[in-house]
Amino acid sequence: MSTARTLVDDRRTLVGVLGALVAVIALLLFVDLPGSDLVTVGALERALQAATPIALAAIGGLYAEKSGVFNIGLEGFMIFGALVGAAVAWLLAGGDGITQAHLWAAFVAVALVSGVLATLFAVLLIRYEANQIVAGLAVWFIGLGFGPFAATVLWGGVSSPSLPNIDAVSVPVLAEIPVLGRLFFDASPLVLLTIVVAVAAWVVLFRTRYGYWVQAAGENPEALDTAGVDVNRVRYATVIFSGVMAGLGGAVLSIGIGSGFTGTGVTMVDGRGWIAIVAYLFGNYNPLGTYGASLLFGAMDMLQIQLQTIGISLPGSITGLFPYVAVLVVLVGVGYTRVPSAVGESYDTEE
Amino acid sequence: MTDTTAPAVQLTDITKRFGDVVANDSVDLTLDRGSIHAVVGENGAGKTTLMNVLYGLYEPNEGTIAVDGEPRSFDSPRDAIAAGIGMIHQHFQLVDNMTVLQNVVLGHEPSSRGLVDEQAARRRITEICDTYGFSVDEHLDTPIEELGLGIQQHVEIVKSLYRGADTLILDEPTAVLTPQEVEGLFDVMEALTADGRSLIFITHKLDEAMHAADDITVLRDGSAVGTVDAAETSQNELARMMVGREVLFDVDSAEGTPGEVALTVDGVTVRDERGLEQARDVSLSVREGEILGIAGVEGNGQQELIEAITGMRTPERGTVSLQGRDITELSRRRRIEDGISYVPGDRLEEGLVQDYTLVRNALLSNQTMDAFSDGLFLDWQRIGDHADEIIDEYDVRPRNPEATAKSLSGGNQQKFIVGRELERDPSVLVAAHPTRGVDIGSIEFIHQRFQDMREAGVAILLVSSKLDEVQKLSDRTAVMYEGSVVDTVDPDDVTEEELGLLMAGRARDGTERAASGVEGDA
Amino acid sequence: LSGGDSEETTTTAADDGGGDDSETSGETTESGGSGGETTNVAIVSSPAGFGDQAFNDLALQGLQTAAEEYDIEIQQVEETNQSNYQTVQSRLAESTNPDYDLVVLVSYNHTQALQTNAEAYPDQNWMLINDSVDQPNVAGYTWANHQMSFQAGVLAGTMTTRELSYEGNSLDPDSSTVGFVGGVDGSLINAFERSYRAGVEWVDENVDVRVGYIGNYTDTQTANNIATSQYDAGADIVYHAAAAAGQGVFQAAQDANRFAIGVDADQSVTLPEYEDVIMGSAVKYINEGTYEVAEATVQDNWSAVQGANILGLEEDAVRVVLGQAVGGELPDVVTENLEAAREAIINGDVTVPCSASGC
Amino acid sequence: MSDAATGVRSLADRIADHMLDASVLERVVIALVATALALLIGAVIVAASGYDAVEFVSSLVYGAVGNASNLAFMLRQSSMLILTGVAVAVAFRAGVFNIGVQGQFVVGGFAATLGILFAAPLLPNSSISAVPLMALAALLALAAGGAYGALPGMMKVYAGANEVITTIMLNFIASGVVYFLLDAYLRPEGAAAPNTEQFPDYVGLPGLVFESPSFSILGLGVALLTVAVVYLVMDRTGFGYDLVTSGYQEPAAKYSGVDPKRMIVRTMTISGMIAGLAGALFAIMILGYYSDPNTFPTFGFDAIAVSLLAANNPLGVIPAGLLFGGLDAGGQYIGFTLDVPSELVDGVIGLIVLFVAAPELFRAAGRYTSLGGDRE
Ligand SMILES: Nc1ncnc2c1ncn2[C@@H]1O[C@H](COP(=O)(O)OP(=O)(O)OP(=O)(O)O)[C@@H](O)[C@H]1O
Ligand SMILES: Nc1ncnc2c1ncn2[C@@H]1O[C@H](COP(=O)(O)OP(=O)(O)OP(=O)(O)O)[C@@H](O)[C@H]1O
Ligand SMILES: [Mg+2]
Ligand SMILES: [Mg+2]
Repeated sequence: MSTARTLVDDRRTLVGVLGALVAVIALLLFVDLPGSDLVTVGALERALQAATPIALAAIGGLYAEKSGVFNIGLEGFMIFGALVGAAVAWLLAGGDGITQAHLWAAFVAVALVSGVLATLFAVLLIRYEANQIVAGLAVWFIGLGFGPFAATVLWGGVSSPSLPNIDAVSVPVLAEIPVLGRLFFDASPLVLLTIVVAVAAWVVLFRTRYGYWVQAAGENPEALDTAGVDVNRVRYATVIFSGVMAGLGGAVLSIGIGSGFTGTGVTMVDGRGWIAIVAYLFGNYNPLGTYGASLLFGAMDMLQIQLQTIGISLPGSITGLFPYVAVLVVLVGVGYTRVPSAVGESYDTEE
Repeated sequence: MTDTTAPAVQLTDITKRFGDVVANDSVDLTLDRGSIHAVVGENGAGKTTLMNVLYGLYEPNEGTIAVDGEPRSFDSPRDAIAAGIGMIHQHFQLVDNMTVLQNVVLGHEPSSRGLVDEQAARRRITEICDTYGFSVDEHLDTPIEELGLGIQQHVEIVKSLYRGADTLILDEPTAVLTPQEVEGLFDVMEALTADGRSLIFITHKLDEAMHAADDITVLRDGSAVGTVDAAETSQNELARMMVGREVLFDVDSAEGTPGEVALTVDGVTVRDERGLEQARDVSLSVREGEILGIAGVEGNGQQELIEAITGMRTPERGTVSLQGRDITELSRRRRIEDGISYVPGDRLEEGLVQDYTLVRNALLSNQTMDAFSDGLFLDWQRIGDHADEIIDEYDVRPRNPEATAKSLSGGNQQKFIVGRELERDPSVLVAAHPTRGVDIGSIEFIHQRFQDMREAGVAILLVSSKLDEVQKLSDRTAVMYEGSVVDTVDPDDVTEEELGLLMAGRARDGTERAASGVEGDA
Repeated sequence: LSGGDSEETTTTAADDGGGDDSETSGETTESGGSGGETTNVAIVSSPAGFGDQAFNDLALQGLQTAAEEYDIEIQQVEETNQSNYQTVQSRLAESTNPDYDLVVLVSYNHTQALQTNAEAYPDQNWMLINDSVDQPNVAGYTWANHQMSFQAGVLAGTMTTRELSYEGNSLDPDSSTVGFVGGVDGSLINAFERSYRAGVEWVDENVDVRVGYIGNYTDTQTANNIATSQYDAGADIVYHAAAAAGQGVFQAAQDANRFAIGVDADQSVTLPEYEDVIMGSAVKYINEGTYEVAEATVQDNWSAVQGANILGLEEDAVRVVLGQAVGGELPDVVTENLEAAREAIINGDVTVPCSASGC
Repeated sequence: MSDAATGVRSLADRIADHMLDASVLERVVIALVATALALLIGAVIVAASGYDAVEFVSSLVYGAVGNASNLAFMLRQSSMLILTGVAVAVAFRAGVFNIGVQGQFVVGGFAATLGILFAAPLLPNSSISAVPLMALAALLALAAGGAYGALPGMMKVYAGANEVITTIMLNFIASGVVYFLLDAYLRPEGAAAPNTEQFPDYVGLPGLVFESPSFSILGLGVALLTVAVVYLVMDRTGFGYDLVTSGYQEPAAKYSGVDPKRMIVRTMTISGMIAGLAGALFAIMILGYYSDPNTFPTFGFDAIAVSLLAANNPLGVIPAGLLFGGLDAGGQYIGFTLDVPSELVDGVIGLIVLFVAAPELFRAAGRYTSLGGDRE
């Protein structure tokens, strides 16, 4: 049985996310657009893809914040992940003929490298009590600097050459199911894996002892400490997890569904790490709600593309702002998120 | 196996230092199996520190701990818990937004196939509750934040028992309870010892220690002054041991000579941030030179009421008037300027900025006073002088205006706040729990100041959950229960027991009041 | 994938610009010491930066070609903040070690700053790509983006109603829809879009053109999504004007088994992994422009290049080249239409909307 | 008049006191060590990547202060960073995380531009108009920046929307909308670039000390004056006390008569106003026209680093702004003199911020090497 609290939270989250989805659909009906052209299976498929990197980073960030550490550096970790994924795949293959095995190996490498970087970050935050907002911003700056720098060293330019990505997996019979088949059974395995991760993250957070510890570490670390659980160990785990997840999210962008690393401007990650933070806030720290919110942002992206495709003539520079405006509308409309009370405070057992 | 004749806990020569502060100075303490051992002492005497050492939170600099005759050293509470020690902290160690069940099992979750086995947990908790008569199992799926402090405390005890504690440490468990709830707690404590468990009971209240405990150890300035048999000691002896001198228990409560009505509250209803009606249709008035006490268990609307009076909160209905002038719509700042001083119940969060020096804190709530600015700019010189004055007059220690507020002990913090608020020459003083967690010496001092103010014609509204304080200071006592004033009495005409009944929502003769469905005590 | 090592083949321009660059300057530093009259050229990027596989790289490539023939030392300056162009330009103009003989400025983002600096530093020669400043020391080079995009439209408009099949990719003759993916929705790329539309309509008024803008020139993922959305909506062929992000369009074409048209360079050559979907590319020979100006600088022949040079179909400076793989499969009508359109534009029978530099 | 004199003297005393304060001293040491360490790591990376590390560092320094024009460029960047840094500091001090300085800066500059472009034709076309035009531009920038800052403040107060997120979103939105308006309505006929017309010649700050078309010592003066005003307000006025108290401990501020909601909105407004003023300075002193904000330097983000390096102390923003301005200028110089990619400097700045965020790290190192004092 679910406990009352999570039920209440779940319901509020669900209501929020569903409400927003309904609002989008209602908007479409209201303005009497050719809905069938607008909401195509392809668009939904792309929305799922677009949601994937955001959801991965968001679930990681959610765990960190739930345990009391605001990892505002998600964007930076995503940049590192994107770069390392592209670089490892490229180096493993010796620059050419990158195979699926190389790509999967690169994902493993991303997890390892992000894990190492996140460990350093966690030591600064936890052991040396760094200001979380500042250190997180620093990770972003560092990513923006060293990401393109490393690309230049490797490839002679801030971007990688065009790289292949993970093949879609088609499940024989299931893929034939009308809409769902194409969405889930003839899709990138990363899309499916992310959904699995979201469900697993929910189960772990609300149904296992580790999940209880994570929640307690963020809400009342002393209570956890006096229960004999090492608060900082819990926090190390979540911060490292968040770094790894954000790194993987970045790798999804570069070699999962994208085609290499782009290092110009704000890099190819392009604010998705920030959106990820909003996604878990909007999901009210519930992994499933967070996935839903990520999907909503993916859908917003696709919506503006579909609008362009069917010729609704809004200037591109304005439709491109849809997701950001959506974030504001969401936050203002549902600004209820309850931040864990110990977020941002370091925890010392003695002294 | 454990030696059943050995004491449950034996602390020998425990010394714990924090930098230069010696919080515990070679303290000995013997807790006999199946007994209740009270530890008393002034603020900062080292009680909590000693218990934290026993619970594995602090490592002692010197000394040994033996549990059931076996020497132990605890690196963390986990070790202590494994040795059968449980602690109910002064501030509850509960996770507000997790449920009772999750809180009880935290750190000791029964798991099956990787998931927490809620059914098993439920069964165990119900078992414990049945054994000792707790009603905690009725709220297993309720988040802690939705429960009252009394129940929360029971959750804490159940939590310790769930972890298999044989020895329970209760750090000031009665501070937030009604007299009836205190009796209920004592019943639970008795049931626990009858079951062979041993208890350490920390308190400031000497009568409680004498009533509930078998042995009493007195700490002063980090050292154990002595251990006495509860049946053979007296309040005066204990007080002398604690303070190191005689303490007068009967401060003379000279009758004031009330003048004009200074503060009137008429039909005020206040909601809290969750939108719940906390104070309901409250009317009362305070005259110049009068102390009106408001008694009541915390959470019965007193806080919301005084916030409506002091301008921290806007009432939903009703009016607040100062000297006959309607001030309901005035901002907090205007009310300060118009002469309402406020000693808040939450001194750590509201009364002082912890990271500010005392000088900077002297300006808090005085920002717009002409005395401290030369028109445009603040005059830090004068503010500094004012801080010195407060420190002098109110005996704030250390006498260092550059010390940060957080470095002061609770009692000294409180004296500073009282000083700051009284020095403004208010016409009305609202004070919430002005002596909570404050040691006896400081209590005496603060009470005296209140009485001086009364003499000087200030109207004082005193909210306190300490009955003795209300009884002693106030000229009239209003009792609040579930948001309403259930009765206003002359403190000389009622006993503490009668007040306690009123506070629990009953008429003075013990019958249930019609007002609302009332949860009686056990 | 085609043979050869991918570093060499993916982005000719980028590789020359980056990987080999340290070598290049290393060499020239030595040759500078060897006594000859070394010509120093600096090139400042546009906000897109080098490695864009578009005009920054092409411009650089032209200089590098020149450096192979003449004693030229190239200093590459990547600066992506427009507000810094003022200073970068003046710092380069003031530089005495080396004293630059020519400063090449990529893109119109430099125009405003150059208006001040061209006057402030009359002795410094400047080349401005994609705009011009009316000063004797400025050589403005603008390529007729609109004309080449019109040509791209002709290619797309001609093929969308025809049959074609190449290595599993095909056109749907029943659908007469084509697509366009732009970078930033603004005057510059709007010129590509409108001219492309005009080209499509010039062939066949009934063809539907789907349009989408990415919002930047870097997000390949969004480019891919837009193109896929257009293929879903029936587009056979998608033309992009999105610099580096355009790769996403080719990727989408491969996934949809449709075709695409590249831009700036012959992308079936520069991105051979996509040669099976690249039907053709709208090419502008920026490299020839920078080569020309570099050569004129070496030969002290500034007057030949000074002023506003608008290079279009007439000058053979822009055109549509057919893809190296797919091109051979295209029917002759394509070449015929392209040529007819070219002539009509040159002799004024057809007016291409917008201008070389924007709309 | 003597009032003012004593005011100044006691202000000077207080500043001196602050500087001698151990925690300030420690702060300075940490900032210096963090910078040195970050540069060292940068140099090691440079060397590891096969470039010349010594040249890297010496070019960095030369690019910042090596000659008059380099110095002018550094001071120009520093002026912007000091202004935006103070904008950030005001908000952070009050406990409000205004990450939206970049957007407020963009909007402020845009408002200033509109003022100049629309009012210029109404005024005589000569230098008499310069001062009124620039004053108008500054006022509009203050108003627009303030309003754009107040917006997330109100979102926070009335809807509980986390300001870290809303301000980041508003940054994206500011750039997008300003770009759109600029490209659609302000681009001169026939021009390709999304730039407005050039401002009239007489609009601009005189170079005075430096002969740079994009830097005037007056710009630095504006920045320093702003710092002084902010410092005075924070340290010497009741309002400043309220603001700082809100940042330290909101319940205490509320207890003392501060309306927390109004304080948040006010703080955001002031922060936004300063950011807006920075935008006006950017448009007038640096650009002389206005352009696509997506191509602007990220002063608003770097300002966060500046403010943090200064421990959100308005006075500390001055040295921190100078440092980052120097890194910026040095970085650009490296970009066009060495082959070392200039992104490296951005990474080094990130490292500085990271180290500054963790003073404990240096305290621990200090204890370990027994160099530092043993605090706590
Ligand atoms: N973590 C700590 N760091 C430094 N000093 C401390 C710490 N905890 C307690 N002290 C000091 O140790 C002394 C004993 O404090 P302790 O909390 O044990 O007193 P107490 O008897 O529990 O007081 P109270 O009645 O107020 O709860 C005090 O002087 C206090 O200032
Ligand atoms: N880290 C610390 N450094 C210095 N002093 C401390 C520290 N932690 C606690 N103290 C001091 O220890 C004393 C008692 O601390 P504790 O946390 O037990 O509060 P308390 O028991 O509620 O005190 P009081 O009853 O006086 O309010 C307080 O005076 C507090 O200032
Ligand atoms: Mg205590
Ligand atoms: Mg930079």
